[in-house]
Amino acid sequence: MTLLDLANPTRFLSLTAKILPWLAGATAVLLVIGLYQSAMAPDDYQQGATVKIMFIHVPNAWLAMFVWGVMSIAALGTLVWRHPLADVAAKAAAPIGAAFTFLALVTGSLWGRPMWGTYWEWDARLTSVLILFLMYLGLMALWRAVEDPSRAARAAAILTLVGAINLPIIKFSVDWWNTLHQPASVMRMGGSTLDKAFLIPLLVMAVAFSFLFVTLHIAAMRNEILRRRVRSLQMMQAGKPSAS
Amino acid sequence: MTALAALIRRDIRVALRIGGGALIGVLFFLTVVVLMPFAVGPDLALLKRLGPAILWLGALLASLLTLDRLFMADHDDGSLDLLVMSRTPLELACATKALAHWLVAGLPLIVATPVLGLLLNLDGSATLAVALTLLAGTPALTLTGMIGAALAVTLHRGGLLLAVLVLPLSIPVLIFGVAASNAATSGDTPFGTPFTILCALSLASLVIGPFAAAASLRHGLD
Amino acid sequence: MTLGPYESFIVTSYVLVAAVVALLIVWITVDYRRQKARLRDLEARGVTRRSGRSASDMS
Amino acid sequence: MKNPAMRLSGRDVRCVRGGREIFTDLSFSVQSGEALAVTGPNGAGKTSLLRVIAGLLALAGGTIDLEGGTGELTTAEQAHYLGHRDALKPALSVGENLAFWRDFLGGAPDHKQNALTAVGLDHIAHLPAAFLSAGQRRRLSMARLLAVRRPVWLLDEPTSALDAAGQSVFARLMQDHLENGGLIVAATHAPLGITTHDLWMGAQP
Repeated sequence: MTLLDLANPTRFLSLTAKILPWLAGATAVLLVIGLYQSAMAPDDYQQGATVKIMFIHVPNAWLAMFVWGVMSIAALGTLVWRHPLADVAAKAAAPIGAAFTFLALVTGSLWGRPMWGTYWEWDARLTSVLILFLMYLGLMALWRAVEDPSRAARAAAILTLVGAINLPIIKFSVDWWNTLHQPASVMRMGGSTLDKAFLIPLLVMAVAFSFLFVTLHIAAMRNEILRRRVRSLQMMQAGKPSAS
Repeated sequence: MTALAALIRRDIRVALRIGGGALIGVLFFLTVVVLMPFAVGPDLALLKRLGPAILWLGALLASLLTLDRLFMADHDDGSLDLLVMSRTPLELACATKALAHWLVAGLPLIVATPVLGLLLNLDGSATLAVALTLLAGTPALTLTGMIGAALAVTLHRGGLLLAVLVLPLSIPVLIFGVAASNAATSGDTPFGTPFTILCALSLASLVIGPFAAAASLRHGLD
Repeated sequence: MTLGPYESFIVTSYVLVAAVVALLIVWITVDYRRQKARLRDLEARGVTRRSGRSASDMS
Repeated sequence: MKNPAMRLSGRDVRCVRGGREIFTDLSFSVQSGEALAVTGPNGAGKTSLLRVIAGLLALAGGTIDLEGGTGELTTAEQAHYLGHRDALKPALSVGENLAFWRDFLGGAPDHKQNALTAVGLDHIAHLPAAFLSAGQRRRLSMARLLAVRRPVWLLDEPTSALDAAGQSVFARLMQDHLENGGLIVAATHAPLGITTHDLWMGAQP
């Protein structure tokens, strides 16, 4: 299975049709294992049972960034290698990435509520994710603004790459802004000293969510290929004179 | 009646389909409000105090920016000529277009308000008050903004000129909108008075807006 | 398994994640059915990719 | 359904646009069953004349009257104007575009399908108007003239962008309209394919 094989959308469709059920099954199994382990995980001595939110918050936050990375590679594919599936991949990833980012935000604020007493704190990490979410929405708006997908692809690819370069800068500025205004008093996650009892369920959940993303992404890419096929057929149909 | 229903259906459809900008206004609103704390600092007490004002400013700018194309799009594709020529009074057509625009661009702002209230540390009653004042006040913004949008067609210019024309007109709405929201938050002034005035402003602009816009369109065509 | 004083927060987060993921799955499935139906419809009208060279496999 | 006998006439019409006098002392007259072809070089004011009749440009002098029409309606309200721009929304489907104008201008519900068939677009009614070529867009705006009955047709370069088949379809539609007692004022460079009276604008040749 080389990149060249996948470049043909028809082959991509037939290949993924075979792979997709297995991916979905693997995702389901991993999720069940992950959820079971999360349920069995002990309470944290500081946070109590709220630590369970971590098992879904962290994978979502991780995917929020990972999906932007996938889109950046796809953007390079569009701009540099002109790979025919690159903009399909980029377009299909955006709504999924936005959904994961949204979940990261919401679970983050639900996790923070017991710690801070408010749902929202302008904490550096949450704020950065919020900005990432806005950028996802902007990217989706860009895809929707232009009817011709191949024209939108260039613009979206440039925005994605600029975003990828800018995101660390934004993260750094927000960190700086945050420490300027308030000494770091907010919750700190265990960091590297995370106990094994938490680490294993977390890793399983992270892998499960990654599988979930890959499954959804491939399915969404298939839809996008079909959508473009419909579009080009319709344009052909419009070009033909009336049958009657 | 069929004519106006058809117009409303068309405008909503065009706004919601690919290429339409229905939800960009909300996105702008979201971005402006999120930007504010970076300027004033993440002090939750301060944000709570400024919250209604920030939300109102964001909603004002968002509803103004999306108005740009209200008549311009119809002018560019020639639809406006037919709207002017039709048997439906142009004033009614303008009011209908404003209603369609408010439904796709104004209403989502109000729906987004609770989320943003959360970010600005507003409590439930304050958020509700802001949402309520926006519900009463955004029609006035749309209707006065429509005058500017009609003038923009006449002058073949949109964008910043529109903002310069319309922003001064929306000062009263801003004053009473924020006053009513603050009254609900702090509680030392009555909520009813500014809120009633806000409703009155919306009703007045419902009368003035369509007539001014229609007059401007009629005389501005060439 | 007891979830302590913040049970509602934990349950809400899990339910929300499940709901959003379910929404994604439903959206993708519905979208797939819709595109397939359109393709079938076009085929029924005699518009196929083989009938013209202009429609390449892509775009 | 035949239209009652009508006469559209202009006397000493003057048009000023952007401070410049486009034409002055222009008189014309068309009655039911007649077509007036407005010809002349670019810039002579053909489009301006149509827009003045349609009420889209202010009359700077003279009078325009429609005799025999519905009394309380203005000339514009009894006229169709087919301008350079097609008044179509690319995001809407072909059928939706036509249905909107039919509903907005007050046409009968069953006219939509017939109108689309008449201009040869019925097989792509469900496609977005964005997919149409320039000629097809023109055909779609022609369909508007059929979906809603109006006695006066004001046509600005109606056959531009149309192929030979499209032009003959349009000629037939115009002929039908005239036979039903309608009247047509068309600005044109090319022959329309129907008998017309000519109104030459600009310097005498």
